[in-house]
Amino acid sequence: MSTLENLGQAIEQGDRNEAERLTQEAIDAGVGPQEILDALVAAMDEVGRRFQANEVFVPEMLIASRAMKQCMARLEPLLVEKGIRPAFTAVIGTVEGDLHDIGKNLVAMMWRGANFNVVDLGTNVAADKFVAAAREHGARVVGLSALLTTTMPAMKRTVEALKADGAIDARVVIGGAPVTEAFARDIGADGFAPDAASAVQLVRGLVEAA
Amino acid sequence: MSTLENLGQAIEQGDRNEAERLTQEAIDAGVGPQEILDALVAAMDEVGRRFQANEVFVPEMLIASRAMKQCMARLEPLLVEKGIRPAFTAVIGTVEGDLHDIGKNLVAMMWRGANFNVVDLGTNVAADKFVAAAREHGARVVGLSALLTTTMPAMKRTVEALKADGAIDARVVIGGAPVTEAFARDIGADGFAPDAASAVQLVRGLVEAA
Amino acid sequence: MRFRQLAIDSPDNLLFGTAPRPLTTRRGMVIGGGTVYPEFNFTLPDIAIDEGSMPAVRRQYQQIIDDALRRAVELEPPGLVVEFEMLPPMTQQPRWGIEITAILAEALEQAHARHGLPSTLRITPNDTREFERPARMRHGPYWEGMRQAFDGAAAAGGELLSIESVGGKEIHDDALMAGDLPAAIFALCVLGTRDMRFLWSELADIAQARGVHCAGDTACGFGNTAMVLAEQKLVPRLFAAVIRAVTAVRSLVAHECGAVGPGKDCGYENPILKAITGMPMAGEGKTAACAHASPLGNIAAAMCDTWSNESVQNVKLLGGMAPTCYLEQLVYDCRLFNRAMDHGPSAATMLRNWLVESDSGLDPQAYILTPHSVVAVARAIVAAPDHYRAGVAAAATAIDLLREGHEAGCLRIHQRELPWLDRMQRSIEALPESESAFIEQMMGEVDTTRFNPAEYGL
Amino acid sequence: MRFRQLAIDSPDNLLFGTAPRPLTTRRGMVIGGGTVYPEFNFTLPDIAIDEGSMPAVRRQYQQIIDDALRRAVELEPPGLVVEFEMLPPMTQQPRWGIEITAILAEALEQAHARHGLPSTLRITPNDTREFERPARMRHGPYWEGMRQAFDGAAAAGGELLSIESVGGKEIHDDALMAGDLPAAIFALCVLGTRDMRFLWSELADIAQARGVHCAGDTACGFGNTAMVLAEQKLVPRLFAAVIRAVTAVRSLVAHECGAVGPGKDCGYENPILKAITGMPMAGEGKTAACAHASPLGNIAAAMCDTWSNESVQNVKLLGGMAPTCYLEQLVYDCRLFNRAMDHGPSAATMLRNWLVESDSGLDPQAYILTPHSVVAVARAIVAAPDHYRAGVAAAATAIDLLREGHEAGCLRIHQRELPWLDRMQRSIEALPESESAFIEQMMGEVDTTRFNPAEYGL
Ligand SMILES: [Zn+2]
Ligand SMILES: [Zn+2]
Ligand SMILES: [Zn+2]
Repeated sequence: MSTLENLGQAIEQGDRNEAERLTQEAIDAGVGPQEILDALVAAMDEVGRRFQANEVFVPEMLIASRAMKQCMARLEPLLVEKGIRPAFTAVIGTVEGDLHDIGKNLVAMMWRGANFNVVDLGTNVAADKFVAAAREHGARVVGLSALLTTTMPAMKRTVEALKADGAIDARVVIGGAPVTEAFARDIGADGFAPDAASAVQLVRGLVEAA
Repeated sequence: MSTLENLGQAIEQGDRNEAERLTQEAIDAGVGPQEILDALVAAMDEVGRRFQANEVFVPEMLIASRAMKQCMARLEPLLVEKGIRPAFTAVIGTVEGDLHDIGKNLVAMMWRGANFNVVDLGTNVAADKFVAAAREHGARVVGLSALLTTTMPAMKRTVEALKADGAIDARVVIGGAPVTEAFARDIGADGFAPDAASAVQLVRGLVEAA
Repeated sequence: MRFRQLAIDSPDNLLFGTAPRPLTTRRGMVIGGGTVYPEFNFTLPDIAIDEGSMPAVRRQYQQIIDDALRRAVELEPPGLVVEFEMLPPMTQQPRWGIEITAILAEALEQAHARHGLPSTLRITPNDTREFERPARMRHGPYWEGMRQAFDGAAAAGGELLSIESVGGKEIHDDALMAGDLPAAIFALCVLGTRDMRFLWSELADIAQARGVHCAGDTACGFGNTAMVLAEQKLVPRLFAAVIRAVTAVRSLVAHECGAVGPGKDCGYENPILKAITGMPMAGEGKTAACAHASPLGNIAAAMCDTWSNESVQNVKLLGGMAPTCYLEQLVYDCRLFNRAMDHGPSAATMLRNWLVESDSGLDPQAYILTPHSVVAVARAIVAAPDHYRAGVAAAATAIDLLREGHEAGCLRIHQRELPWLDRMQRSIEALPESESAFIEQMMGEVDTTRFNPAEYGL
Repeated sequence: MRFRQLAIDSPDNLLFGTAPRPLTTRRGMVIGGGTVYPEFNFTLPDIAIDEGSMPAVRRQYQQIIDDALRRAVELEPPGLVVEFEMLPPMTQQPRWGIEITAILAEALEQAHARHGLPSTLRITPNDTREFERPARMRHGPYWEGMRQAFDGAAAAGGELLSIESVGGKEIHDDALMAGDLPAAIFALCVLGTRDMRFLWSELADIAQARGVHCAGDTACGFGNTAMVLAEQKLVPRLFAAVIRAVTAVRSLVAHECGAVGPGKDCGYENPILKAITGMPMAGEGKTAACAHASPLGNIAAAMCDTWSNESVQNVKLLGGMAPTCYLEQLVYDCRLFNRAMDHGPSAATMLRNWLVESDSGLDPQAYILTPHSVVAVARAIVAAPDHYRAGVAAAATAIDLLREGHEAGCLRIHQRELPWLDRMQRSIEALPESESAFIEQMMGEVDTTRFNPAEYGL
């Protein structure tokens, strides 16, 4: 097996020290940083697939994600050097009045695994904070989370504010227990993910289509 | 007790032969037909009150209603002679796609007891049939009934058709299990009765206000 | 009268999950064979059904069944009965009803193949004949649509045929409002039984041709209308209770024509049919509160073989889509019944008794469904020479039972209802002995503009 | 640790409707005194709550309670617990929460005066302190709003004070996602217990001043979050089961500070608290499917004293408004429990056992709630010297129980979860003996930017 194959396996198994070592080994062997990055993302995709197939739990995925993060710390200087940057920036947060962060954190983790630049605004985020962050970071994607039915109106307000701002060119995606596809359509969101795992494909599809 | 008081009691007890006899007695004694009619309506109002207070069941009310009908047969020629007519005409029916008639029949019975001229179109009545009947009879009130949630759209269509017709000046009232006040407002109906008993007061109020 | 004696002649032997003549389905569920199965029901939210909305309608049903089966696989019921109760446009345009049957059947097939979940599909087209008045009961486009819906849905994967047939309802509605017991008996046991014989003979032919089962009918439009009117305090509960007993005569005809159960969920007369036929029966009670309130929430479970939620729209609750929420409740209800049964019949009978005692003293309609009452009414029915006399006997027995229950202090009856016991009794004591004399009498009393006697073979 | 021995030390004596220290309410309900009462819950449909919508919000609650009480009067439960669980804006603007409390209290008062329906009102303001991060737990406007909401609602007719408090949740959420049992114990038994002691001492003062009762808390945000994550297959069920056992240590603190029950509905740890304290407890299971799915549908009823539907929005179902539909289901569930109890404790215990057997073999979270497991975990807790050691002991006992249950063939555990038994055991075996050493260790591991130790008295 090649170093990159081994690296992929180390990520999948969440063995962060081994993954870091193999990253360095690949760098030292002159493998291009983009190629190494691709291997990391592919490994995280595989973890995501297993997760979606109920073969692994979040804790295992979290460990893989931490291993990737450790590898990225090694890789980042080289990526910067070559001018390789994440494909795009995604802003994420739980809407105003809602404090639930687990679903939001899970999506953020999976987006990072797919190498999106993720700006996490936390919970109970007002519409204008979403707008400001989307402008500031030139976000291509904004993800809104809500777990309370009572905060669905806040979700609607936030989508409207984002769509009304001419300086923002972002797909707005929503998710959370009370959210349905029909609700997403009603409030003018661009996409809806029924669970965290599908949020990656959703965003990839939307950004490619854009 | 006066003849009219006795007549009222006979109606309330559903004793139709006694009621008919007392009607004739009142006529013979020279009591005015409007006065007799008022006594009958007052008695039916009292029956309606007892019904609403759960003191009597529909069968008892039905018997009272039949007794009134028998009295009206005696009274009608005199009313015609004096040019006394029912206050107004109400058209009633169950909307298209819906075959339930019990609630509708109950409302029709109570309206007749209040001496409205009731035109009953039956069940499964298309919007254009309501419109045609409302025009033909110069209805001041149209009552729509629906028991199926699936026929609520038909109710909406019917209200719209009635409201769109410039030749019709009728208050449209709706009722039936799936119907709510909010739905009535949404579809532009003029009133909503949660049960048959309150349909009389509803219509009296609407027509007076008009 | 095909059934001349009781299949279950002791109240002790009337028990949920247990029928002397159980039904084995294609995927090996044995209904009435010692297990109570959840019977899952659902319907559309408020959307119109027409050519334009059919894609959305299909999506709705697909979502409902996918979501519910995902949860069913997790909860692992011993088997699942799914009822597809059509909405009238789906029977009038049978291809719509058949299409949706196929969607559901396919989902059940996959859940069985992938996850080993046994299931069976009950299909319930509508009795659309009442869409014209007076109705043509035995020919015309409505009847043709019904035939096609049954035949096509049976071919598309429906295994159990059911219907809420309405022959006689055009007279029965007025009888209810008037509190007129003889007219109700005429509607149920003269008109209703004649129509049932026609209808269920036709369905038996379809079932045989398609290799599926006639399951059963329900007097929903009669007995449950009375129950709802009683809940709304429009008619006396005593009257509704007696009507319930009489409806059994009508619903029994399905089984006389070959239906093998399970009788349909909303047929609260089912325990009486079970005592007579020994066939398994569906039931619905508290877990059908989504569809209607009732005074029979627990007692309805006491003798059921499948346990249903009757109907719930596909709307979102906090916990998920309402159909899936109700499926979960059914599964847990059934687990309880089945765990009690694991401990043997006497344990299960204890649970049955608590379910009965829960409701039987509080409402005449519940009292008529105690095992003791059920067997008494059933016995009166099978002893009668014809359906008319069976109806009168059922009513008379019910009145006696209610009177005795009240006098023994086992049944509470509201003061203002009490006179109805005598009133109902007088009304049937005056009836003639022979059906032909009864028909002649009633034809002079009921509103004969509402139906065409020839359509009922009169 | 105030409780040093068990109030109920035999699994045989853990039974629904029966608590050694029952609670008598103002209108004479005796909770835990031989009757299971329905505990009715409801919430708004999807509408914003602000000054402009408050008239509509008031109307909603008025409609909900009027409609439900109309049906309750018909169904005649022996008594009714009504829970008003506020929505966050109603705690932040306490006058809104207090206003609605008054609406509900007035409706209950009228139903009692006119129809003799006994009832009591549980009020559950929100723990809004988490609206700022890191949270101020013991001062600031959020805490002030909570205090006012409790005090005002107690004055306005609330008789039972409850809350779903969240101290420690800022650490626990991450611990759940990471499957990190020591961090969860730190969140629950170091941070959570300290916050509970502060919070429930304050509530005890309010309760005393207002002449009402502290009822209890729930580790909803901890144990039920774990359960939901397990249902979504995000974390192992074994992990959620062990978390449940540990949550009891935290929720117990309410009772150490004077709460007398009934513990709050969604506290599935309640049976453990009941064994320890002897106080009555609320439960919710299958009839709370409107709020969430669970593997505990029946077993959750086995030891409850009130039976709740957790929460349902005021939306229309075919049978009526959803809250009223659910009330009906609760009433029938309770009738069954109470009829079994009419036949004496051994009959009731049979029903309890069937409820337990229904679920206990299928899911570790259910297995932890069998009477046997409950007493074992409760015993481990009261034997521990402090809350930290109690948390570790609860976890260790739970792991042992699950392992034994699996080995004895009484509990099914999914293959891919099995390694978690050893993994969890190793993680707690490595923990230090003293709480101070544990705190020092954990402060080096958890994300300390998320909370302010001083707010927890650390
Ligand atoms: Zn039905
Ligand atoms: Zn909770
Ligand atoms: Zn609650």
